Amino acid sequence: MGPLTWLIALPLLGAAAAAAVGRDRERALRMVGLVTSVLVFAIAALVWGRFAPGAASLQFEEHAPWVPGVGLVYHLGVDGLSVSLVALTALLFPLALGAAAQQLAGRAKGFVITALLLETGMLGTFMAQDLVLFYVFWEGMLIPMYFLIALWGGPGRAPAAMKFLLYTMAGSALMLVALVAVAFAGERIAGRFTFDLPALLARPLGLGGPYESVLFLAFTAAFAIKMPVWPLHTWLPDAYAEAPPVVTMLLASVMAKAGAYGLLRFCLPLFPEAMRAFGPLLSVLAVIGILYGGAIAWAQGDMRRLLAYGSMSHMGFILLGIFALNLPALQGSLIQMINHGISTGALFLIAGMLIARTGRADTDGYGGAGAGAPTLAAAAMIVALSSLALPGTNGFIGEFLILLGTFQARPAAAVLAAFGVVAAAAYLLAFIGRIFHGPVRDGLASMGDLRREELAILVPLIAVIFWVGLYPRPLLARSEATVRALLANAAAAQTAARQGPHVAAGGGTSP
Amino acid sequence: MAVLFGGVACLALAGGVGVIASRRPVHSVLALLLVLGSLAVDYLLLDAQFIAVLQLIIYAGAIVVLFVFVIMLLHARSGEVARVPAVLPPAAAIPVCAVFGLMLLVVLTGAAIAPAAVGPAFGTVQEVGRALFSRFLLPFEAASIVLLIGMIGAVVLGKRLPPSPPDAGRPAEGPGEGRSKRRVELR
Amino acid sequence: MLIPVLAVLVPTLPLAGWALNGLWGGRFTRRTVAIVACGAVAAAFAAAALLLWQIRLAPPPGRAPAGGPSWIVDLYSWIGAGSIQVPLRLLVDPLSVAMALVVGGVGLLIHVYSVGYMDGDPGCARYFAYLNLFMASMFWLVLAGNLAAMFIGWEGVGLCSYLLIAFWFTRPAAAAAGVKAFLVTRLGDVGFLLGIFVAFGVFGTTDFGVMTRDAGARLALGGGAATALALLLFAGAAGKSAQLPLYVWLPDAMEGPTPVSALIHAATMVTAGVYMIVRLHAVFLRAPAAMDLIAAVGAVTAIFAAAAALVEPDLKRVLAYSTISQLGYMFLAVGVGAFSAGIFHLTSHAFFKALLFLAAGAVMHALGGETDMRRMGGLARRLPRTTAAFAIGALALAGIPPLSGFFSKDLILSEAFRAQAWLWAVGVAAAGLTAVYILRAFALTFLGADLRGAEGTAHDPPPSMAAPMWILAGLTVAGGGLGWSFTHPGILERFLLTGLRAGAGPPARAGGAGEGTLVAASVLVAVAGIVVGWLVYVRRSLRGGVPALAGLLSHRFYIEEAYAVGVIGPVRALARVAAVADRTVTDAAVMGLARALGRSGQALRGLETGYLRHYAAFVLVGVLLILAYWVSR
Amino acid sequence: MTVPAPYHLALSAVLFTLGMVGVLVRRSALVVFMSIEVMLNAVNLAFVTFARLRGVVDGQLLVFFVLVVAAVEVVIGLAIIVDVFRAMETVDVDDVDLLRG
Repeated sequence: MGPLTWLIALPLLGAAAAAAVGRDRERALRMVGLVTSVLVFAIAALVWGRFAPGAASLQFEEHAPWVPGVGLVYHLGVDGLSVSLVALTALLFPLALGAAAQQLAGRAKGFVITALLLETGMLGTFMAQDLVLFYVFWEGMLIPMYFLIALWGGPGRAPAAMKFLLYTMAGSALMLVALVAVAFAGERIAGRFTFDLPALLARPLGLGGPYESVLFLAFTAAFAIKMPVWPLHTWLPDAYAEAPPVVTMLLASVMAKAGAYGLLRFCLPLFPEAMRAFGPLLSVLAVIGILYGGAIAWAQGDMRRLLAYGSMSHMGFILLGIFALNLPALQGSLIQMINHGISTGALFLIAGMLIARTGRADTDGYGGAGAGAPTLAAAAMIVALSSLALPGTNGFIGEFLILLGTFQARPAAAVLAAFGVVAAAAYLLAFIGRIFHGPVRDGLASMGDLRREELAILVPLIAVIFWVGLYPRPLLARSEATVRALLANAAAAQTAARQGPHVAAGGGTSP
Repeated sequence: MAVLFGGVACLALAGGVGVIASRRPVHSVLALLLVLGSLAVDYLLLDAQFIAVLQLIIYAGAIVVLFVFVIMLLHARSGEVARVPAVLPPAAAIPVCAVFGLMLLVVLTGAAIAPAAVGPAFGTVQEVGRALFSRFLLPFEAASIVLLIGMIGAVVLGKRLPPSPPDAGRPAEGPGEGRSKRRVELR
Repeated sequence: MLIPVLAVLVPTLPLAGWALNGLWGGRFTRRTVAIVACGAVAAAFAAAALLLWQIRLAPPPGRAPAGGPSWIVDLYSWIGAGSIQVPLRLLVDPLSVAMALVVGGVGLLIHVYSVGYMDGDPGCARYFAYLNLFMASMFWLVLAGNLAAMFIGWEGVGLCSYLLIAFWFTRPAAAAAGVKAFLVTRLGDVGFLLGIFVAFGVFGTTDFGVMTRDAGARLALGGGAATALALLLFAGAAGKSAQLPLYVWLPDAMEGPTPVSALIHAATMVTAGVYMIVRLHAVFLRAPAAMDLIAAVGAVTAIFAAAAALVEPDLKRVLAYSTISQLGYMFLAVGVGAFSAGIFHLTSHAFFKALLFLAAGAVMHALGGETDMRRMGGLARRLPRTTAAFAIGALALAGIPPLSGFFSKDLILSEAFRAQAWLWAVGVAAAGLTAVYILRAFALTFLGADLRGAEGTAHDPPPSMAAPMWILAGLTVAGGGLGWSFTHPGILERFLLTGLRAGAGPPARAGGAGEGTLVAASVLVAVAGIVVGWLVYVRRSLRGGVPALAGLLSHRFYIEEAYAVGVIGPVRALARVAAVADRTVTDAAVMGLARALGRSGQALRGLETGYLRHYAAFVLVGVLLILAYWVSR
Repeated sequence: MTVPAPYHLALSAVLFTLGMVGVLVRRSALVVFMSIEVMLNAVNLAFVTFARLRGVVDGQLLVFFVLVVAAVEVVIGLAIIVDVFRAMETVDVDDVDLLRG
């Protein structure tokens, strides 16, 4: 029972405890939720702290036979890619539960239980090293999220939740098929039918050619829907707008990262050849996502839709960085995943606080709120600046590295994407301007400023924004070794592929 | 011998036609009895004495009798009103079945091989019994359980009071609507 | 050892001021807020002065490659990803110290001035916090040791400019102007960012020392990389210093409080572009084509802005256009390679333009915020001292000797003359226009009938505002000494030279007969401008100016409208169309698929007729197919 | 084994086809049922014929089990038919369409 299994088990125990508590005792339920998620964060922080930055291999590994017959193994592990994402997830949940006062008012019990199940799913997704275990947690995330949207959402929640569920499941169905195909390919090479990723990667699969492309596309479809990537994003505005802001925060900050993480964890090591071949196509989609998302965000009335398209635009940067396939870009993508999680999470929290105060989600109904709530305005400004990548905040580190790496790989894409930074400034300042600036609308002057508990939620996020912005070394150091190994393997596998699959002696080292 | 088979074949075919063509169910049952009998004789031709006897006892004896009982119970009139056009109207069904029959014929006869030499005790009750209780012991036990279930099922179905006629649930249909319900008074 | 500490102190002191005022400003009394703010900047200025003293004394640690004495102070390794290592680095050398002094000095004066100017405003804690944050960013920009670190300051000042322009955010015009300023400068910053990437590509690092030293080796003269790098960096500079394509935000930036305009939009931020080009002069010299473009843009901007200022009714906007025009001169100077002349003009411009803005502020303060010159006049009698200050600034701007404006502008013109004649011609013409518009402003505001005699409350500003103005006036007068250029290179030039020359650019002074005529020509033009201005605006005798030209000018060649129609309109429409398209096209594709699946489900339902015989028939068909397969095999 | 096997098999095929026609055409459940019995017997005949051809008694045993199953089937089938009759007073297969899709 290593720390990672505790990370998965604890939320489940919390959910069980919450189930035991009576429906009406909201304070107790909320306490259970908070205590559990804070404990989980403690463990995650411990894991993050004691993670040895230099090592590229998996750490805190845990093995246990699951279904030996079919080659399934309960294999958890954390490496450079996932340790920070686990910490991010664990950080955001207590904040989400803390900020979910409005949702907890009526059906606290259901909310706490579903949220904790969601946390298990998310943490599991980042820690699973077995393909099927990953798939189980990947789907495990969907169901609680569906209920969170469908039961606690806004007016149009039912169709939005259904659309979100079916769209994502369609993608992951493709992935399931591809998972099995990979296992068979692994068996052909290694002789043992297994879903365990490190075992599969011990020797290059030598897929090559159209077969690898098909598998790659199946995986990428699932991840692209999740991120989301431009043409597959239509579920995003509805789901983000209809879900309660706290849930949207989790959806945007963590689940979107599962898609990007999947690309790095599965597509890069398993299909290096296809990764390189489809690079240009996906870079084009990423750039479209950046500019298109930014433009639409600017034209949105509803603040949640504005932030939703904005989030899509940021995910475009991460995708661009991934497919630049060089060290700075990948490092940039990884750190941008954390940054985007923090800044978009905070933005949605603030949107939630605004909607809680005035009940209006449409930005036209606002104006001059800065007078009534200066602290809220200041917090919103700082988070918006982090989101539009102002140097000195965390957003800049990610975007700088991504654009730098992409410039080395694809200068044209980098130049176009760089204008995405202007688009980000446009829609974020529009967001701040419409709500906090301009003549003070009626009723907004009396809008209460940030209460203490709300401040307690935003302050940690703002602290992280400046900490990562000014001193990103610890985050970058943790992921560098793994990224370097991944790129080395991808390059080695590619050279091996070029000389014919069987020539490569012994294949690359395990990541 | 060939003549005997010819006769058996004709009787069987006549019976078959009789089952499907006769207007009153009672005639069908009799035709069925005829088919069973002729087949029993045919089994003898094929050295399957035990099966022939079995056929007579179980099929002819039990099953046909059951049919007679049910027909008696139901007094079902054979007049059927052709209300709903069948997927395969009789005119179309026969040629299709004919084609099917030809194909079946070709397949079966194609598979025929030279008859193997067989000892005198082949098909006798002793040999079949020995085989039944040696190699086929498990299926035999299974068969007994199936029979048991069959009996329980019949008892349960028989005793249960049928639900009230489902007309109540059906939407009110105007007079002359296609499917009028024919009432058969149970005398 | 003192130098690294001082270097770090200069930007961090105002940062501390920002933190103090920002977090606890609400609880401080007005006096404490002012003391904290001005104290922080004063301390920073003192530190900069100490740095200057240290540089002159302490021998540099081994001949620094860039020629003059320079010290590199590394705080810590900021971004590191494989081969890309970006430390937070400060560079202390004559150029950066000079700039720090100018920024610190003018900044301090304007902080003191702001105390008086903003005393009625409830949000003055927030104001001083932002102002301190701006000073911190500007110091950081000036002292940065590599392009990436400079970018922090670069966008930091952009942010503060946005915050301060939109300080009175309840006024929609101010909020919109702030956003406009931030977005336009951000557009330029994209060029700067791309320039950084090219620099990484070429040099592997963006450290100024390395770039200056290896420029010769790494960049082919006039080669693609050099030109691209130069132009991209110039794009960033053009955005920040409001040069021709990206100047539209500066006139609107006057919505902010006047001290802000004085500090940010006259003396410091807008000059960041010039400083950056001078700092990377070695790189720019490797791209002569880019240099020519810069010079051309500078010249055209100078004359265009001067023309626009001629018809501008609002006093502050006149000064804004004047700033754009003078910045054009600075870019002209660096464009022709006269880097030290650029810096000299930057310095002198900082003094007299800040003075002009502060005087305008005093006028506004006296007239309750009125800036439209058409409703002003005859203030000379009631605001004697402000009038005098404005006059000094105006004369310096016009380029009348012995004020500093004359020397710096003349230096640029003579350098321009040696480069290309037409540049000199445009420069002189712009100088003439400058004299005319500044005199027009002076006349409309201070001379003529006292239109607002009724109120009579106008009075000279309190000492806390007057003192900084007089200090600036003194600096404007004495500033000339810095660049006394007739016979030997000026003090500033010699001081900077050690940091700059290092084998780049032509020798300092050609001297000789040609010099005299140039100087005479520029003085003549300035005086002529004043006379023309006097006749047109004071004596109303010379009804000059072709109405059509005036119409065209008043609309600034319809550039503003061209932008609105050509750029912003289509982008906004595209965004709206994309929003609708996103909902209809891509969404419809997905929902359509879902509906199609639904409909096909319905169709299949028809098969379940409920009739036994239909099912039997289906079974028959199935068996038929199997048999057919069996037979055909 | 004087009569050549194909004849028996031919008889079995024709009988099977007749039974199928009965199932497809007739409306009365009872007749359908009997037709099924005819088909079963045709199959039995084929089994016995092949048993004889191969000289292996297992074929006949299969017939034995077919008989058992047929018996149970008839019992249950008729019980259902009786039940349906009592419920809907009809034996007509077309009326029994509650399970329509």
